[in-house]
Amino acid sequence: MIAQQIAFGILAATMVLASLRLVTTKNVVHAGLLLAVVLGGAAGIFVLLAAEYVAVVQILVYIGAVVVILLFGTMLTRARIGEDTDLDNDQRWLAAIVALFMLGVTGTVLWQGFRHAGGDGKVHLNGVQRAAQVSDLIFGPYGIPFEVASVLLLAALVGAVAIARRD
Amino acid sequence: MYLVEYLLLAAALFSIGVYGVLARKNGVLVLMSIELMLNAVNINLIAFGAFRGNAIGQVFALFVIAVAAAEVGVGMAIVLLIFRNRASVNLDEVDLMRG
Amino acid sequence: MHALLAVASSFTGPRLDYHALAPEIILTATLVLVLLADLVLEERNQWLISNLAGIGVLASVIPIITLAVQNHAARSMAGGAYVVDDFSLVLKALFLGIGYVVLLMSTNYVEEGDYYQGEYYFLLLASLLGMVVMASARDLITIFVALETLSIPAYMLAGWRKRDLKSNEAAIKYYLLGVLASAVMLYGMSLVFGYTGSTVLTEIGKQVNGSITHKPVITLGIFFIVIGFAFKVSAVPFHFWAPDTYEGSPTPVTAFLSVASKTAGFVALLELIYVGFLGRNDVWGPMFWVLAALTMTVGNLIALRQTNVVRLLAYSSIAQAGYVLVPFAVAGDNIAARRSSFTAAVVYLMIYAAMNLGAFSVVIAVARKTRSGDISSYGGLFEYAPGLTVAMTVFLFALAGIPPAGGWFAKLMVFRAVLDSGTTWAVVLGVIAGVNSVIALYYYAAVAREMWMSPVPDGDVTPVRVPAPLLASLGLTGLVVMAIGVYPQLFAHFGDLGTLVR
Amino acid sequence: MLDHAWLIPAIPAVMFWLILGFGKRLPGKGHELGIAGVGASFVLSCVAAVQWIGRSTDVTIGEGAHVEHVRKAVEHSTTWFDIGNVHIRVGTYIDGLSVALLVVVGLISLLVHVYSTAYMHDDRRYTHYFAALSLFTAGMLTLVSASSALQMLFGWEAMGVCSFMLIGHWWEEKENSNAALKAFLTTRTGDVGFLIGLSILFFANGQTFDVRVWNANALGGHVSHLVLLMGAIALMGAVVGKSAQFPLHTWLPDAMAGPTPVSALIHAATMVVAGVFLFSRLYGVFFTGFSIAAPGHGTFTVPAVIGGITIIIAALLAFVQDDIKKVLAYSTVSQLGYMVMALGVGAWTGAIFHLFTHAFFKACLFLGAGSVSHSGSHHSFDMKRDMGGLRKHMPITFATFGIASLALAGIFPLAGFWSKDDILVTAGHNGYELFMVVGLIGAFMTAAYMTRCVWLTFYGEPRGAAAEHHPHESPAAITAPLVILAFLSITAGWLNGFGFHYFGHWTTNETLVHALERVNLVEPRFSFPAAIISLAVAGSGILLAWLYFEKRALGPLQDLAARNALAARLKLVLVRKYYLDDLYEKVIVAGIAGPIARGAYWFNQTVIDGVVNGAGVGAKAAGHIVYDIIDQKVVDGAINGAGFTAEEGGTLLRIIQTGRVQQYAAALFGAAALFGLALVFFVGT
Repeated sequence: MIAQQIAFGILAATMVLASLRLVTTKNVVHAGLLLAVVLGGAAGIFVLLAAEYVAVVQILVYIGAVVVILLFGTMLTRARIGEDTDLDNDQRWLAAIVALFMLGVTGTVLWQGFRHAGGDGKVHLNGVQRAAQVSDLIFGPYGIPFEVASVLLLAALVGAVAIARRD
Repeated sequence: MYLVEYLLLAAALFSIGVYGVLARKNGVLVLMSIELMLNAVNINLIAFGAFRGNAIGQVFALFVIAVAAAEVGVGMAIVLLIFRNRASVNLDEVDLMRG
Repeated sequence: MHALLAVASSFTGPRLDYHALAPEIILTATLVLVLLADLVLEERNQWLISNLAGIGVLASVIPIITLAVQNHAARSMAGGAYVVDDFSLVLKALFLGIGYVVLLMSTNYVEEGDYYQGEYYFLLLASLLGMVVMASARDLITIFVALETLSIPAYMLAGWRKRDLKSNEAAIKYYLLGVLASAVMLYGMSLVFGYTGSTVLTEIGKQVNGSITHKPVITLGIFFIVIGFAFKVSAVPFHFWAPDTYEGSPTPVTAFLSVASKTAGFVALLELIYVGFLGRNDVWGPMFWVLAALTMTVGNLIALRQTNVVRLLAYSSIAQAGYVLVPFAVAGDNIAARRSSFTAAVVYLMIYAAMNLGAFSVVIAVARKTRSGDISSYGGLFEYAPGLTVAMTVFLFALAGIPPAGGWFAKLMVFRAVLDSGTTWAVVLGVIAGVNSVIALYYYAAVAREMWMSPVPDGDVTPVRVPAPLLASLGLTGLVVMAIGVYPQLFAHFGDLGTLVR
Repeated sequence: MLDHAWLIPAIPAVMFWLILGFGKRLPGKGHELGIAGVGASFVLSCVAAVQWIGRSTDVTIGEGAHVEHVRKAVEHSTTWFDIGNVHIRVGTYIDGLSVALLVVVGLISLLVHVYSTAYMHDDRRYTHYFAALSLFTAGMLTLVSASSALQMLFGWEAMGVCSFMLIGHWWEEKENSNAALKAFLTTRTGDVGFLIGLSILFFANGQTFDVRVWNANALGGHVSHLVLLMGAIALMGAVVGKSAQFPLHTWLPDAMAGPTPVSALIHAATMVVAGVFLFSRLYGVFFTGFSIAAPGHGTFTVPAVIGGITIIIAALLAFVQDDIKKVLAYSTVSQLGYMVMALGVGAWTGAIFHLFTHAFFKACLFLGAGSVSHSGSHHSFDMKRDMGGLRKHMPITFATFGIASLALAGIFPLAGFWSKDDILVTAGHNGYELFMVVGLIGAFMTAAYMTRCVWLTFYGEPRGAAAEHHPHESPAAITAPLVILAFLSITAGWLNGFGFHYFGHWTTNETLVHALERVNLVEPRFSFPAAIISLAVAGSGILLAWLYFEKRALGPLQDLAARNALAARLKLVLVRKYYLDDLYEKVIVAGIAGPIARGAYWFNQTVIDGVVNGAGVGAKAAGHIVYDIIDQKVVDGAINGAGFTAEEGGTLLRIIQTGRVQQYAAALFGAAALFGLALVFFVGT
């Protein structure tokens, strides 16, 4: 358990630092790579929580596809590779206030609500479901949203091509 | 491992994402910040799922991942569209309509 | 290997009720067909696509009718996550009806503009599918997927005039705020799921109404979820996107967003409130009260200052959403109010759909000649388009709630809900609604005056040629508005859907 | 016919659609259909009236000296729609009141239709005009025959919309369209009261709109007095708006912008009396709500006060008008004041009877004014500039106008005498002496201003258009209605005069008898002393005005306004209509609606953005100071205040720009966090 605690600590610290850097860096390409780090960290968290299937999907879809899309987008929009001074708008401080306020509200509520959740507030992994159960659920009770999601992905694909196509 | 640790991590990521969405002018960076927020939701879902001992959290997270991929694709297309017409991806210049 | 096989053999596929799912299946088949037809058909045969889409939408209504006449008990699938009952049938029919009218409005608009036709209809149908699914969704995941399915195609449709900077702007504003609202909503859903351990609304309802009472987590969860839909229905202060997006989008898409998408948001709210969170009216009661009061007032007051008719209708539809929020605010007060609020919301949505779609049909028809959205360009419309003028007057008066055009009945139902509740707060809200409906009259009447009593701005009185599909959409909506207004019995029963109200 | 009364409003309603659809293809361009429809309605109304009179008085109410035999109202209704378990019904409720109104509306509308064929000849929107007239008539007929208050609202609103179209018929002149909008919006302001009153009474009476039930419950004491008072006050708002009572009377004179026959129809005989009708139809509610049955000397009720004020102020305004139609318009307002006051003092029959007689002579006066402008003054309505001496050229118009004026002034034995006398006597009898005096003052003023009007139009030397263009008598389509109406102005009063009291017997109903029974009020009989007093008052009004104008007598008063500053000031107040319009337009509309709208707009543009930006700028400035201190670059920052360089000044200006999506997003998250905090804090504790 201690090992897991340490792993969580390292992962969490990495993710928070990387994401903080992500929203402040002056280099768009760095931001993309930092995003990959955060998402990879999240995959690690999933493994810690014994959701290894989701972790794999996270790496495949997020890091493999989303980050790549974003990096392609960065290049297509001819962002400067390297330092760029013009990435933030003029409401940085407002943004910081709102974000901190949000964190304050959610953090307090979560702390109060789950500090002692389930008696000791700990996550016990022995009862955790494996990939098979996940697939049973997806193709069972959640079959309808699954099929609908396929239409959604098709629509996003077709629409995005039509929107982004040069004509 | 305490459940609340995961939740606070997620809350922190969500708030950082909020900051990024509000403070970044470059459209691509805004999209990245949105991904941070959605990822925070996923951590919540997986942690709660593990805590509750059922797989619904994981299923929910998979749906979120799929939808997020679609969203980011569409968002990228719209940002590209704007770039093509304006030669810029600065969101604070997009203010033709107001009032 | 054996272990894997063992797992596989233990899997039992979901039992699907194909009759109940037939509307969704037909709609899906249609949208695939539309996509294929777009690939196959030559340029000059592209007009077939809109007809194909229209036929598909109408065909999806058939199973709804057969399901309705069977008078079957509610068909529940996937452990209560997907339910086909009277409520969902009526709402599905409403969505498909709206979809069909929007198709009619789009036909010439898309054909004559420089647009991708096949993709346009494909996305419209995909969005419609999301709405139809939403009407049956009784589960957080299904609601989430349905919401995204109806939203994501709409983001792109808003930007469908690709070379128009305003349309681009409409798309990015709608997209960004939409995604942010759904992120907040998802966060709320994760909290609710975490607290109850379930995503099915009935299950959540049991837990929420039972042991947990005053827990901040569930409060925050409910609130964040509602924000996602408050955005969808453009409730103040989550409305900022709406005027800009409505103005910039292609007009049929604007009609679609302001009616269908908004209705879908309200449908989801009805499901969530009535099935999931009924016991927590201490959370959503005051919230909807504030949202309703703000939405009506801000929407109406800003509408007074508008000079563009689409923007005026945008603010007007914000204000209309405020009236629909009124029953939500009073729904928790007692059982009578709970029932009449439900009826009021459903009936209001149906009537609102007809009158707003009608108003947008006129806007599209007039813009074919004037190429302008300024209210001043409606001057002397009566001179050269008396039919359109009469129709627009009917729709405007319906929106203002003047009998015998349909809107009065919707407002009557809302006031009935308020009076059924009878609490001081409810009555105050009713008074706010009353004052607002007077304010609203001023800007509706201003447009009417422009049409009836101003000179034609450029003196050009050549008649407006209204193509047949647009004429059909005008006729349909006008007929419905007048029919409801004169004989509300036609629609009154659609609101009495006890299935969600316990 | 009493059982099929729904046909009466239905025929003109159908004609509306037929005229819209086929009117333009007909040889007469649509007036055939309109006349046929309204004519049929009128004939059916007369049949209904005959049947009603022939109906046996089989309901006996009261006991002892107060026993009354009344006819049972004929009610037919069917379910209109259900909401939940509540059945809303629609149908007809025909009693003496409805029958009287049906006949009046049918007749006046028919005459106006005939008159319009000549008056509106060659109008560019001739067909639409007749369509609107038909719909308008249908609306009024629906109102008077309705069995449910909700149904009444339909007729009420249909008339509002039609009056909007008809008043603005010649919208090419901005003034006319403004008048139309003003009429529509002003009456709508009162209509809010109607809606609120409907809602209150709907729930107070166990979720029904049935007017019979409302009256019965109100009189039977089944509804609490407070609720009835609230309902009555709300409905009074509707009456005040529609029947142009003080202080919402300002729209009616402006509404003279419509074609003259429309003025006759809308603003003399039908639409404006809709408020009075509502009052008398729901008399039980008002009677109990306003405690009209409170006999005692010096008492007053809200409607009586409103009506009384309206009588006086409108009559005063009629003195300073140069436009003949405006004189008539203010006269209408004043006479409506009589009706409302009468209802307020318990003179139900008097009010209805005055409504009945007033319809004839006021329609005659309006149509006469139209005839003068059509053939005598070359489309001018200005009495001082373009009329005078017309009696020689237009004998029929003059004679009928004169008769109607005398009737309006209340001269024996014409119609107005009987109805006005009835009101005044009842007011005095019921203990409302103050209002009897007000009524007498009003009668004096009425006689005087009508004399002024007749004198300026028909006597003296021809002026302006009356002298330059050759005045002649109008065609038969115009004079025939005038003669008919003049005849009725002479005779209609006898229905309830000379001790006949036919009208009273025909119109009386259960509601009324119950109301009077409960408090021992009796509809008084004709009284000679009172008649002589009111006749003397009216006669002196005519005499004084005549002396003033014809004989140039009363020297000290001649041109007083020109010589005396105080008189001039008072006259200005009247000319400016007590500054009420200024109050509404400049203060209320411009002063409240404008700033509110601007305020909301400003709020949206400035405060929300300003908060966003202000927070941003403020925080940024603060951040700079901190940053500078930490980085020990104090010098730069301190000298430039909060660290504003020129560049940041530019930023400041640019910040004011709006329409930026991320500010919207900030509002979204800010509201989410704030609302969330508030909810967690308030709900969670």
